[in-house]
Parts: sequence; structure tokens; C-alpha cells
Amino acid sequence: MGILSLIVFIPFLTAIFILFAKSPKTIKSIALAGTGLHLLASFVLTYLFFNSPQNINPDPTGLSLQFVEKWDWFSSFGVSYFLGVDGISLAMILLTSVIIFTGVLASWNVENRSKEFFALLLLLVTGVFGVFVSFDLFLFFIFYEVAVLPMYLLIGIWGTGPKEYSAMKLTLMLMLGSAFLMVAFLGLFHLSGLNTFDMTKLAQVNFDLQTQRWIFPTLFVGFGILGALYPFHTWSPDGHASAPTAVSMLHAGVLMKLGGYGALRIAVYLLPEGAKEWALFFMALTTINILYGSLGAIKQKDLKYFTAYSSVSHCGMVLFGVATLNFIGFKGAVLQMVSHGLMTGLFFSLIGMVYGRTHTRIINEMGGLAKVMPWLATSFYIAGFASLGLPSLSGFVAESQIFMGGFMGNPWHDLTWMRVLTVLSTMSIVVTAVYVLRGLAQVFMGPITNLHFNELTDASLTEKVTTALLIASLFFVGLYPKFFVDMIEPAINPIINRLNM
Amino acid sequence: MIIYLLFFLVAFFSLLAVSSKSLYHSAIYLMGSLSVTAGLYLILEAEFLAGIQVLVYVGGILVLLVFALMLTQSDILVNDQPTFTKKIMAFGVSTSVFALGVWLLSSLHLHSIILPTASSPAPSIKQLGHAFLSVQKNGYILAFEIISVLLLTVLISAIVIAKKEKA
Amino acid sequence: MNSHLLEWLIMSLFIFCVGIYGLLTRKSGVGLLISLELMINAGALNFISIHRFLYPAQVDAQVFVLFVIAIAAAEVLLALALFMLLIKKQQPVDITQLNHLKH
Amino acid sequence: MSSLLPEFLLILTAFFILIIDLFDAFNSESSLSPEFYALSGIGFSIISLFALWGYAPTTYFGGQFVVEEIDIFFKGAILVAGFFTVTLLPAIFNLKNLVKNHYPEFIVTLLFTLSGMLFLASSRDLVTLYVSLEMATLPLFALTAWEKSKFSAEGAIKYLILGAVGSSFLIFGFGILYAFTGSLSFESIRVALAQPHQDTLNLVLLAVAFIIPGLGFKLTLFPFHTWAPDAYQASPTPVTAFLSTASKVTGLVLATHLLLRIFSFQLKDLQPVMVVLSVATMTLGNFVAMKQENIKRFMAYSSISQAGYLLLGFLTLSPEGIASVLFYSYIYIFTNMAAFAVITLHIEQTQKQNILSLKGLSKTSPGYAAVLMLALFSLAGIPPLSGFVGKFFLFSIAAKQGYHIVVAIAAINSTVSLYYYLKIIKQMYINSPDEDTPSLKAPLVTKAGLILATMGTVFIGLIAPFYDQILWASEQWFKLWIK
Amino acid sequence: MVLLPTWMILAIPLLSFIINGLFVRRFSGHLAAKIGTIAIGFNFLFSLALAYYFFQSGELSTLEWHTEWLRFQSNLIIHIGVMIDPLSAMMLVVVNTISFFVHIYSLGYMHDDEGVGRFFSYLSLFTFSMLGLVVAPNLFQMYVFWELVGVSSFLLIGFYYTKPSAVSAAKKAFIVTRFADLGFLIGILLLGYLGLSVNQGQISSVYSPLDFLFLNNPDVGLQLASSGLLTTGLLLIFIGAAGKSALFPLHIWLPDAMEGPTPVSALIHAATMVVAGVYLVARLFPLFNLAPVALEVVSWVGLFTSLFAAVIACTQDDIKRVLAFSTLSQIGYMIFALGVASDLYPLGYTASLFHLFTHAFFKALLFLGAGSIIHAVHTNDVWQMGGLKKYMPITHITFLVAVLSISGIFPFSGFFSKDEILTAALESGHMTHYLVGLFVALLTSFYMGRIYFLTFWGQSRSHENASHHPHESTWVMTLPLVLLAILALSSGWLPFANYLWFAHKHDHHSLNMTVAFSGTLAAIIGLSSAWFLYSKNNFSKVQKIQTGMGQAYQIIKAKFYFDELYLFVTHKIVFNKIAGPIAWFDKKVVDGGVDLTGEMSQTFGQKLTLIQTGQVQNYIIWFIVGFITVLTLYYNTVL
Repeated sequence: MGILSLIVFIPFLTAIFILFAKSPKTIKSIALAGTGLHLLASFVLTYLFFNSPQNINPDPTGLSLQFVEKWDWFSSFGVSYFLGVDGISLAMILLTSVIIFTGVLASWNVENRSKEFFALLLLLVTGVFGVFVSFDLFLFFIFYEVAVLPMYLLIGIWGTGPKEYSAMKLTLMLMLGSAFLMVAFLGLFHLSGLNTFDMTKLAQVNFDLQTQRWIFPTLFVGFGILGALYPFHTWSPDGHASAPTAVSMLHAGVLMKLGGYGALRIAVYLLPEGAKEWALFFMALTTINILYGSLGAIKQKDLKYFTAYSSVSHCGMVLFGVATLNFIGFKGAVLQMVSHGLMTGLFFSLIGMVYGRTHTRIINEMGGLAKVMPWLATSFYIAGFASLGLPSLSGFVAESQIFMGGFMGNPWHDLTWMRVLTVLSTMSIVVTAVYVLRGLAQVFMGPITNLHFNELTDASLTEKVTTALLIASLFFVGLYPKFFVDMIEPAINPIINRLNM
Repeated sequence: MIIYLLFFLVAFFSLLAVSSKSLYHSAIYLMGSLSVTAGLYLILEAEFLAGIQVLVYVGGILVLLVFALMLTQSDILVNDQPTFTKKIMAFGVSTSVFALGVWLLSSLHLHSIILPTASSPAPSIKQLGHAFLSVQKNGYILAFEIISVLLLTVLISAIVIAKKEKA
Repeated sequence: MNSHLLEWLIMSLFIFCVGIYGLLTRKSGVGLLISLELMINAGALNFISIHRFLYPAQVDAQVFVLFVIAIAAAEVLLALALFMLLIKKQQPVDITQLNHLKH
Repeated sequence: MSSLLPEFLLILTAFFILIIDLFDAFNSESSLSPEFYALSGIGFSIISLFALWGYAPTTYFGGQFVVEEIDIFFKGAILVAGFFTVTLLPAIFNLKNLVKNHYPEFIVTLLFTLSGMLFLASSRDLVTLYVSLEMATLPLFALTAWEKSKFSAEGAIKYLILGAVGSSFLIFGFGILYAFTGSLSFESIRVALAQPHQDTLNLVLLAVAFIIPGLGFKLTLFPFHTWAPDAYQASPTPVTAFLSTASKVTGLVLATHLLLRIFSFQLKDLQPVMVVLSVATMTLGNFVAMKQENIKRFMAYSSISQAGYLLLGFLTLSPEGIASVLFYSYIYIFTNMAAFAVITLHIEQTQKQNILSLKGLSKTSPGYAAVLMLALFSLAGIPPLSGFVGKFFLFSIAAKQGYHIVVAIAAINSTVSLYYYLKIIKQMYINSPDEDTPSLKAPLVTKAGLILATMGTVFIGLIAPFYDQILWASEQWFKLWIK
Repeated sequence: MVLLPTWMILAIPLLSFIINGLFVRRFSGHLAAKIGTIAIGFNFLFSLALAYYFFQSGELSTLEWHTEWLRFQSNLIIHIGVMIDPLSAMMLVVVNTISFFVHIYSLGYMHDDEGVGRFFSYLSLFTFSMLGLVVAPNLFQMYVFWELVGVSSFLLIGFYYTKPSAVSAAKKAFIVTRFADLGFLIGILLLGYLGLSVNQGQISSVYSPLDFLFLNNPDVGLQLASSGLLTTGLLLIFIGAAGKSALFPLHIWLPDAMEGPTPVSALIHAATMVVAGVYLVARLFPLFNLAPVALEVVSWVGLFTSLFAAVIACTQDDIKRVLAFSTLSQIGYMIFALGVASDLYPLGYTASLFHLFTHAFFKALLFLGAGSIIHAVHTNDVWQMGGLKKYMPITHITFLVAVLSISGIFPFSGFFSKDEILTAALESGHMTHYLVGLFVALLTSFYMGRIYFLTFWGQSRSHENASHHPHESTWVMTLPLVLLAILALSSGWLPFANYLWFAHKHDHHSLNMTVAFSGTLAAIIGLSSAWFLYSKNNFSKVQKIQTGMGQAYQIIKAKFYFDELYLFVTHKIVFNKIAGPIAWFDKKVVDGGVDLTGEMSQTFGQKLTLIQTGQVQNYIIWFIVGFITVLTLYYNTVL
């Protein structure tokens, strides 16, 4: 029972304990204890990762995985329980454990059926952890769908507004995405000739160009649907608007990263030729994604739609980074996943808190709240500045990497096209600044519009801890990116070597 | 010669059984058709079978059908006329099946296989009896047992369904 | 002159199709049973004619046909029981009106 | 003779119950109710069945009755389905006046049908096949009409007529098959069909064309499925459960005999037909299930769509094919039985069959709602439940043959199926119940069956040795006659 | 060489920001103010010492301290560090002195404002980011602190966040500068790319192609110039500079930035932040030198801005707006000075930086003076002041010094720096620049004279009741005024040329007599005409001129309607014509498409249910249809 299985199954065990707890108080404390323990475990994992002897994979294109756990499961089918962690997965685990810890803190006042709520939330996060550490396509797929399914119940039961419609739309579109993946995985399994789902072995197979030409887009679109790729992003605004705070934090913060992670880890790594064929097309698509998302956010009336569109644009940047097919672009994509995860987590938790107080999410109905709740106002502004890419905050580090990557181009694509697309997506930093400042100024600045806002309270202790933790991590990534860069670079080398081969 | 006569008879009777207005006539025509098939079996040197055919089919099943006719007494029994469109539809479907079958069968050169003379060996009733009860290679004792259990279950369940419920 | 296997096969196919025609046009349950008997009988005839023309010595064909006849009898028995049930429920034995369970 | 034990034990228990019923002994307080005898009978036959594991394959009656490892698994599946159906019975038969609704006769008929199905699994020649097939279907016509309600007769009659048409097609087909070799045994026909010279090709075509409808009727494939929705809706819920599980597995057994044991050389050419049939069945089953209101009719269409997925397994002549079909049928039985247990209780205690009547089940009886949710998720093929693993293996068979488009259609179909399963879960979890709905109460036996089924739904997919055993069994079988 | 490590100069303001911002300001704002002032005071002394020692050591540039911050790839590693060279030493001194005086001044000015703690923490943040920008060894670090300066200016402009106009001004400032920074970022990416493709040839202590040591290296410059993209790169970077220094197309945010408290305007919008653009161009001057086209553009933009702003300044009523436009015009001066400079005539480079140096002092003085006036009279409108000579003697004298200095009268610093710029323009042959520069000098002295006479001379026109007379500000506010006045006087005499020069260090310090004479003449004309029009109370002559100019006057007064134009472009075009349709398109078309597939599958399902008609005969027909399809399908696969 290695540390990785522990990492994956701590939330699951906490969920089980929760099912036996009685009063809401104990339920919440167990959930908090579980996620706290998990946060600790991921820090220990990071410490071990950096200090324990690294088993470096001799073959340059092979993944060098640490803490590998590999047991045969359906041996006749080549399926094995294969866990491992490398730089990219570790970064994502850290992000997810922070987000789930703050998510549990942010949903401190969920009263109705809180037992099922926390159990489902933790089940969802188990799926997410599983995806980040599994290196067997079958196991990857199982955790991938486990991560998506509780969304229906979480949004359907505890959501607001047209919750059933958006819950159904979200689940079905994400399931359609995973249907794409299933077709691609089976294609990979059978066309690879060797009877295994093990990613490291499949990476040695050079599939012929014809198969790569159809499998890569299926994989990329399958992951893109979850990563809010342009035409398939419509579930995200509705889904996030009706989801309760913790769920939209977890979903936008982490689940949408599965798309980017999968696209990088599986689509590009296993099918380099296919990537070279399609990357420019997807780069153009993600550019639309970025600009479209940010421009769409300007006219939004509801705070949650506002953030949802901004996360569509930021997730577009992740996929843009992946589509640049160069070293800096990949590193930028992973950094953007981490930074956007923290950012949206902070945004949605704050919206939850503001909604808890003013009971309205419509931007025009609120005004001048800064005077009444300074702590929330400042943290909202910090989140806003992070999302528009202010240096010293995580947004800038990630975006600069992606734009530099896009600008540097890669040997297989026409440079001027890539440069035009990069310039177009860099324009999003201005549009983001416009809508972030307009929205926040309307809500927080100016005189108080609604008189009974005066007796609203500022952040309570739990809310302070949540926002403080997220802001601290935003600054940590922004001010000291070396920590994450050193973690991610060795993990990206195999992908780049594979592309250059 | 006799064969073609019997063929014509069977075709005529079954057509009438199917299309006659009153069900009573169609039951009788069915009886005619079944007994003519028994005759055909005789030609095909399957006497026992012809006997069973007459006994079980005509005697047993037909009698059951007539009972059913009596019992159901519904007025439609007198004139069971299908609507015109349903007739056309049914005619179309059945002729298409028949045409397909004939076209496929005729392309085989089966016509070269001719009726063996009376002298060729036909399985005797003794052999038939053996086949039913022998346990070796070509015996069907197993099927025999299964069919007995089958008839028992069908009997029980039919009775339960048809039974008049006590108040 | 003697008859050929083809004629017998076509004959049994003809009876089979007449049975199908009967099935599709009859309104009353009993009418259906009649056409069913015809179809099963056609099957039996086809079986025996192939037996006689190709493998006169084998006995399996006749055994099979005997079983078929027995099972046909069982089917009619069951059909009769179901018709009785219909009558007990005051429903006409007219299958065109038996269309309550649909879509 | 020991390999006949499973069937023999069933028939023995049936007669035993008949005799007890004869002396009207069930009404006295001391005696156990009939389902205990049935359960013990089926239990013993399962034990005796798996006791055969060591000696297979054994042949009796001159090659007409063969028990290979693969048959042991098929028979096991059928017996398990029968076992669960019997556990459902106490929920609908009120034990006060057994005689009034003929509870013992019901069990006797059920046991005989089960034995018929077991005979079918081991039959190796056309006569035994036909007779045991009829043995497995005829009593079901009666079981469907057991409730004697207004519609049950209608459903049963439709089922009977189409059954009869199916079997007459089958007889005609078998007649043509007989033309190839003198004997009726599968092996000799398979060998004769190995290299049909040019002119008898049409005959093979005709034989196949006549036989597939019989198979289609039994397996509820697309154009031959029309009886299923009405029969499922008309029959009492345990019989619907039995139809959707045991009768489906019997269809699979029939498919194994016909497609793998007789037409094994024609399978390559049959692939397009099979692909069209399975895609049509899948699509129809899923898209029509979306619009259903009645629970039982809904389950009918869901089981039709499952038949579509199962047919994918027969696309290849490889051990994985039949192994994944068997594996998925076990998962399918456990899942369906878990779902039907809850549905039976609900329909019996609220007398309402409409999906909307499931409103707020999660509040009135949370345990049962959770079980139904798990079962539905497993049917939709959502990991980590075993439904997903089974489906994944089935789709992999189609992918192995290069039918990636078919796998895509199947994957999209399972997404559509998720939609209508979620519609039910929405009723249970999101909508709130009307005030007075009592929570569901279940007799002990049904509760035990329910728990066993749920355990199966969750764990079968995860324990790998189970699949490996099935794969080993099908490899043995292939080694036997692929040589 | 200095006893303390140089990164202390950054750490102190950062530390004071953190201490004040997070902890102290909650308890007592005034304590936070004191801490902030002491910290900046220490910084002021430290920077003086640093500059002194640096100029003593005579080295060209020293990379004091650096640590690896962000690694793009092995040959592109961004370091955070402190680099001292003549340019950054000068800037350090300027920024720290002005910041120190503004801190002292704010002690008085913000004394009774409840957000005083927050104000001082923002000031320390601003100082930290400005210093970071100044000492940056590479372009990327400069961009990082460039953005931080932008955000602190946003916070300071929007300090009175309950006032909607302040909030929208802050927002406007940030968005406009952000738009310019887009150009800057793309310029950096392009230069980075060019730098990578040029073979680096190990230049000592260079870690990425964005380091100034690398970029300003002559032979690297030549290789870059040969690549053809250098001009576009430099122009992109110039867009960033234009945004921050509010040059012509992106100048709209500076006048509105006056919404912030006056010390802010003094510090940020007079002395430090706005000159960051000039600093950037100066820092990259060796590269600009190799791209003459870019330099041309720089000079013309600078010239036009100075003229444009000077014209508008004459018509404004709000005292702070006038000063804002005068800053615009002065920065235009500095930029076009750089524009005219080249390695043949390097004088422009030194002149522009000298003007930057002197301008910082007297412009800060003007703003602080205006601040104390407003503090006393409680209004910005020049027409409601008048006759303050009697009540506020110190402010009056210091203000007069600043006015004389900015108009370029002899003993004051303005004369020397402006004179050098004009000589640079004349000597390098840019006649038009020289003439326009002269005219702008005239306009400058005119509008400065105008506000001087309107506020200090004539009778008091304030509406407040006559009994309450405006009184002189407390010593805390007047001390910085005096000190700045002294600096405004003395800074002109500093032998600037031998500290900061480009290409070759020419040491002749002769005044070009023609330029000196013509400059002073222009100043005198401007001042006297202002005296003639505005010193007495009857403004009939002013009315006559205004009506004479008719419509043109209104257009100039409304700042050539640029604000409305930008507003129109952003709101009407971007928001309603682009963002609106996109939001609609997303909701209706893309989302609609998804719902459509939902409906389609529902109707398809509905159609399929019709197969189940309930009639047994239809079922049998389906059965036989199935038989036929199987037959035909199998037929055409087999044959």
C-alpha cells in the first residue's frame, strides 16, 4: 500500500467514515480532518519526491516515474493497477489537495443533507487524484469517469437556478467526451499490437501516421470537451452557475484541468505525429477559445457566469500551451493549470461567501461592498489581479511561459501563423483586465447601492483561512516559480524528446 | 401423377382454410389440408408419421380448435373479413417471401434429385422405436424425457390460467 | 415420370407462405392458430421430403417431426388457455383490439 | 450420469413441491413456504454444477448431452438468474392464501423452465436443441399471464404468437440444414458447412435467413424484439426480471450454438449482418427508452439495448469474444436483479408503475434508492461499477475487429442511456416525495437476494480471477475444436 | 562598496508595505505613516550614498545582486537582480528624494483622513515597485515591476474608492496602461526570440537574451539590427513606454488620474512613474540608436505630445489638470530630446535625462504647492481662488520659484535642462523640433503664469464666507515645499554631462547663446502676456479672446474630445458590437446547438416508439421484414 494509493484513497476513506457520522458538526469536522490529512500527505509526498533518490529512466523518451506501484489486474487484457508520479502529476496533486481542503472549508454552511454532499465531494476528488497518478489507460479511464459522475447529483441536489437542466447538460457532455476517449483508448490498445494498456509501453510504439491522424483528434477533442475547448464549452457557464460553491471550485479548479493534463500526457505523448498534424488547427481553436471566453465575460450579468467565462478563457490557454508543441509551451500549460486552479478556487469561494451575504449574484444589484467587507474585497481584487496576469501572482508566470512558448514556435509549424495566434491570445490579457476591473469595480467600489448592505459582516474565521491559504499559494507560485519549474521540467523532457525523435 | 393431384389438393385446402369468411369452414378446410399432407407422408414412405399426423393433428389439435371456436362464441367468428389494405399488405409480404425462397431454391440444381423408388429402404417403425429409447449414438431418449416434462408443465400452467377463480 | 425434390420444397414453402398470409389477415385468435398450424406443418413436410429424397435410411428426421407435432399441440393448448383467460376478462378474442400495451 | 445432476435436482424439487401442494400441506403453519424448497433446490444444483468443474468435458447420450467448462458457466448464469427470481417471489405472493394465486404451481413452472434452459445449454443436436428451447419458452407464455390482470393476457398472447412464428421459422431452417448432412448433430453440420461448394451456397443462405429470426426473437434483436416491451409490461415483475435475465442468457446460449457451433465458418460473412443488427438494436433500445413512462416497459427497452451490446461479443471467432459475452451476462444478471428487486417492491407496495411515482425514493427509503442508483449506473456503464468493465471488454472485441465506428456508436449510445438512467435518479434524489408515501418494506428473502445482487454489481467487475476463469474456460473450449 | 547590501534598497519599502499593509494599519494609521516615512527616509540616504560611491568608483555598471527567478529554457533564464549604472543611480536618487518629501508632506496632508494607514502602505508598495523597475538588470524584470507600478498607481488613484469618478479614473488608468503593456510584452517576446537566434558568445554575467548587458552590447546590437525585425520590436516596446508615460495616443488616463490625492499626483504623476517610459527608452538607447526609423517615430510622437498638451493646458480650469497637461508636455520634451539624439549628436540623450532630473523637482513642487492651496481653499477650480499671496506666503514663494523654473528663466534649473534639449535639437539639425520646442516653451510659461496669477494675485473669488480666510499649511507641508524649491534652484547647476553621457563623454559645457537667448525671450513673452491677461480681476480681455477663437476654444477645452472618442470605441464598438454579440452567440447558437441535438434525439426516440403499435400483426410484419433484410444483407456479403 504505497504512498500513492494512500493519496488516492484517503478522500475515499473519509467519505466512508462520513457516511457513518450523525450530526452535521461531526460530518464537517471529519471531512476537514480527512482533507487536512490529505494536504499533509501531499506535502510529505513532495518532500519525498525531491529528496528521495530519483530513478531516472535511461531511455530519454521514457517517463521517469517515482513511487511506482504496479499490480496486474486483468492480466489477460493487459490491464494493471499502475500508479506512479512525476513532476506534472505532483504539481496537480498539490493543487488538488489545496483546492479540496479549501473547498471543504468554503462549504462550511451546507446544511441540507450535508452527509451525502461531503461524501460525493470526496468521491469526486478521489477520481481526480486517481487520474493524476494512474499510468494505465484503463485505470485512467475508470478514475476519469468516477471524477465526472458525482457532479450530476452535487449540482442537481444542492445547486441553484436551473439546476437539473445544467446538471444534466454538464454530465451528458462530459460523458460524451469520455465516450470519445473510450473509442480512442480501444483504438490505441488494438492498433498497438502489444496486448497492454500500460502507457509507458504504448509510448514505445510508433503508430503509423494514418491511425495517428484519426486517434489524436478524438483524444484531443475528448479531453478538450472537459477542458472547455471552444465549441464544446457551453456546459461550463451553466454548470458552474448552478453548482454550489465547493462543487464549482472543485470543478473549475481541478476537473477542467483533467482535460489539459490528459491532452498533454496521453494525446501528445503517445501520438507525436498526430500532434504535429493537428496542433496548428487546435492552436487556432484555442485562440478563439481564449478571446471568445474573455470577450464573452464582459457582458455577463451574473458573477458566476462572469467567472465561468473567464475560466473558459484560461482553460483555453492551457490547451493553447499544449498545442504549441514546444518545451516552454508545455511548461506554461502545466503552470497555467496550477495557477488557474488556485485562481478559480479563490474566485468561486469568494462568490460563495458574497452570495451567502447579499443573496444575489447579479453584478448590477451589488455596489460599494468594499466598505462593509474589506477582507473579501481585497481577496477578490487579488483573485482578479491574478486572473489578469499581474506579476508576483501565479497568473503572470504561467501566461508568460505560454506566450513565450507560442512565440518561439516549433520546428514543424509555420512560424508566422503561430506568432499571429500568439499575439491574438496575448490580447486576452487586456480584455481580461477590462472585464475583471469593470466587474469588481461595480460590485465593490463606489457608494453602497443597497442600504441594508450596511449591516453585512466581513469574513468569518473559516472564510479567512480559506482565502488566506489560496492567496498565499497564489503568491507562492507567483513569487517563487522555481519550485514548480524545477518539478515540471524533468517531466516534460520525455514528451519533447518523443516529439523531436 | 397422384403426387401432383395431392399437391393441388393441399394448396387448394390451405388457401381456403386461410381465406374463408367463416371460421368453421376454415377449420374444416384445415382438416382437409392436414389429412392430404398425411397422404403425402405415405408417398414419402413415412407411414407411422402419416398415422400420427392423422391421429394427433387432425384428431387432437383440430378438435381443440373447434372447442376453442365453440367456447369463444364471439360474433366475429362468423365473418372474419380483413380490411382491404391489410389483405394487400399480407399478400405482398407472403408473396415476397415465397418469391425469394423459390428464386434461391431454383438456382440450386436440386431438380436432378428424383424420388427414390419404393424399394429403397425406409426406416421401419421398429427402428423408429429404437431411436426414441436408445441411449447410444443416435438415440433421442433425452429429448423424449424433456418433452414429457415439457408437456407436464404446459398442462399445469394452462390449467392454472384457464381455471375459474373461486369467489 | 417421377417428382423432383425441388417441387416438394417449393410446395412446403408455398404452404408456409399461405400460413404467413393467414397470420397477417385473420382477426380472430383461433384463425391465427389455424395459420400457425399450417406453417408448422409446412416445416414438417419440408423436413420429411428432404429426408426421403436425400437420406432415406436415417430415422432422425421422423423423430424430429414427431417432437415438432407434440410441441405444436402444446402450443395450441397454451393458446386455448390464454383465450379462456381473455373471455373471462370479458375481452373479445379479436387480436386487432388487443392493442392496449403500446409505444 | 453425475453431469446431469443440476437438471435432475431441479426437476426433483419441482416434483417434491407438487407433491406437498397435492396434500395441501403448505397452508399449515408448521411447513416452510415453497420458495425455501425452490431456493435450496437451485442452491444444490448450483453446487453440483460447479462440482463438475474438474471433470469437464463429459458427453452423454451419444454426444447429445455435453457439458464443457463454457456450458458450466452458462448454466451457472441461468441458475443464478433463477435463484434471484425466486427470492423476488415472496414480495409479490402474499403468503396468507397460497392456493388462491397458485404460488406452488408458479414455482414448479419456473423450475421446469430453468431445467429446460439447462438442457438447452448442453444440447449438441438439433432435436434436443429444439425441444429444450421450446421447454425454455413455452412455460414463459403462461408465466407472463400469471397475474390474470386486464393486460396480462394480451401481453402473453402477443408473446405466444411471435414465439410460435419464431419457432416455425426455426423448424423450416433446421429442415434446410438437415439437407447438408444426414445427421442432426452440430459437429457434423459444422464440418459439412466448412466448404460448401458453389451450388449449395444458396441453401446455406436460406438456412441462415430462416434461423436468425428464431435467434433474434429469443435475444430481442431489432426487428424481432417487438414482443418484449408488451410481454415485460404485462407479466408480474419477478417474471419480467426472469425474462430480462434468464431468457436473455438462454438467447446467448442459443447464439453460441447457432453462431459458433454451427455457422462458425460462415461467421466471417455474417459480420455485416451482426453489426447492423447489434447497432440497430442498441440504438432503438436506447432512444426509445428515453421516451418511456412505465418502469417495466423502460426496463424492457434497456434490456433490448443490452442485447445490442452483447451481440458485439459474437463478432469474432476468438476466446475473448465468448468470454466477454459471458462475463457481461453475469454482471448484467446481478445488476438487473438488484434493480428489479427494488422495482418489484416499489410496484407491489405503491401499485404504481409510472417512473414519476419513484419521486423522492431517496428520502422515503434511502437504502433501496441507493441500490437502484448503483444498479442503474452499472447498467449505464459507469466505472467503478462492474457494468463499465463488462461493456469495456465487449467494445474491445468490436475494436479488435477494426469496427471503430461501431465502438463510437456504442459509446454514444451508452451516453444516451446515461441520460434516461439519470432521469430516474433525478426522480429519486432530486424531486421530493409526496407526504404520505410509506417507506418500502421487504420480506427477509428478498432483502437477502437484493444485498447479494448489489454486492455482485459492485464487485464482480473488480475481481480479476473471475474473468480469468471464464477466459480460461473459453480457451479450453476453442482448443477443443479449433485444432 | 557600500556597507549594506544593495538589495536592501528594495527590501525596505517592501518590508514597510508588508508591515503597514497587513498589520499596523489596523491599529493606528498614524503609526503606519511614521514607519513608512522613516523607511523612505533611510532609503533616501542610502540611495544618495550609493550614487556617491558609484560615481566615485567610476565603473561603467555593476551587477550587485541577482538570483534566478523564472527559467524558460536553458539559454533563457530570467534573474531578479539589482544593477547600478549611471542611469539607474540617477533615477534612484530622484525617486527616493521625491518619495521621501511626498511622505513628509502626506503626514500633514492625509492627517485627518481615516484611510491614512492604507495610503502609506500603498505609497511604500509604489516606491518598492518603482525602485525595482529602475534597478532591473533585464527587460523582463523591468516588465514585472512595470506592472506592479501600474497596479500601485491603480490603487492610489482609486484611493477614495467611494467616489465613482475616482474608481473609473483608476480603472481607466490601469486598462490603458495594460493595453500599452500588451505591446511591451509582445516586444519583449520578439526581442527574446531575436536574442536567442543571435549567437550569444559568452558575455560575462548574461543569463538570457533579455539582459541589458546583452542587448546594449554593440556587436549583438549589429546582429539584431541585421535581422530586420529590430525596428518592429523597438516600436512595440516604445508603445509600452508611450502608455506608461502617457504620450499622445495613450494620454487620456493622466488627466483623470488627478482624482487621486494630491501627494499621489505629485509622486506618481509628476516625478516618477510617468518618466518610466523615458527611462525605458534611455535604457535601451544603444539599441534604439541602431534603428533610426524607431528614433524618428519617437521624436515625432514626443514633439506632437508636447505641443498638443501645451495647447490644452492653456484652457483648463482645474489647477491639477493644468499641471497634469504640463507634465505631459514636459515628458513630450524629454522623449523628443531622446528622439533627436544619435551617436553623432549624443547631447540629446544627456539633455533629456537632465530635464528628467530637474523636472522631477519643480513639478513635484508645483503639485505639492497646488495641494496645499487646495487644502486651504477646498476647491480645485482656479476661478474660485485669487489673492492667496497674502494668506500663504511660503506656498506663494515656492510656487513662484517652480513657475519660473519650469518656464526656463535663467538661474532656475528649468532653464539649463530645457536649453540643452533645444540645443540638442538645433545641433542635430532637427529645425522643426527646435522651432516647435520654442513655441511650446512659450506656451508653457504662458499657462504657468496664468495659474500663478489667477491663484495668487487679484481678489479672492472663493464663494466661502469672507470671514474664514485661507491660512498657510502647517510646517510639515511647507518644509518639503521649501526643500524642493532649493533643489529646483540648485539642480540646474549640477555638471550633469560628466555623469550621464552616451557614445563619447564630451566635457565642454558651453551654453549655446542663441538657444539660451531665444528660450528666455519666449519665457518672458509667455509670462508677461499671462500677467497682462490674468493678474487683475477683470477678465474682459480673456472673454474677448475666447469669443474670438470661437468654436476652436471649446474643442481645445474639451481636450479635443479624445476621452469621448475612446469611450465611444470601448463602449459602443467593443462592448456592444463585439462582446454583446459574442455573449448572445454563445448563448443562442453554440448552446442552442447542444440543446438542438438533445431535442433531435428526443424526437428520434419519439418516432421509434411508433414501431410498437400494439398490433400483433404489425409485429409479425416487422418479423418478416427482419427475415428479408437478413436474407438480402447476407446475400450481398456472400455473393
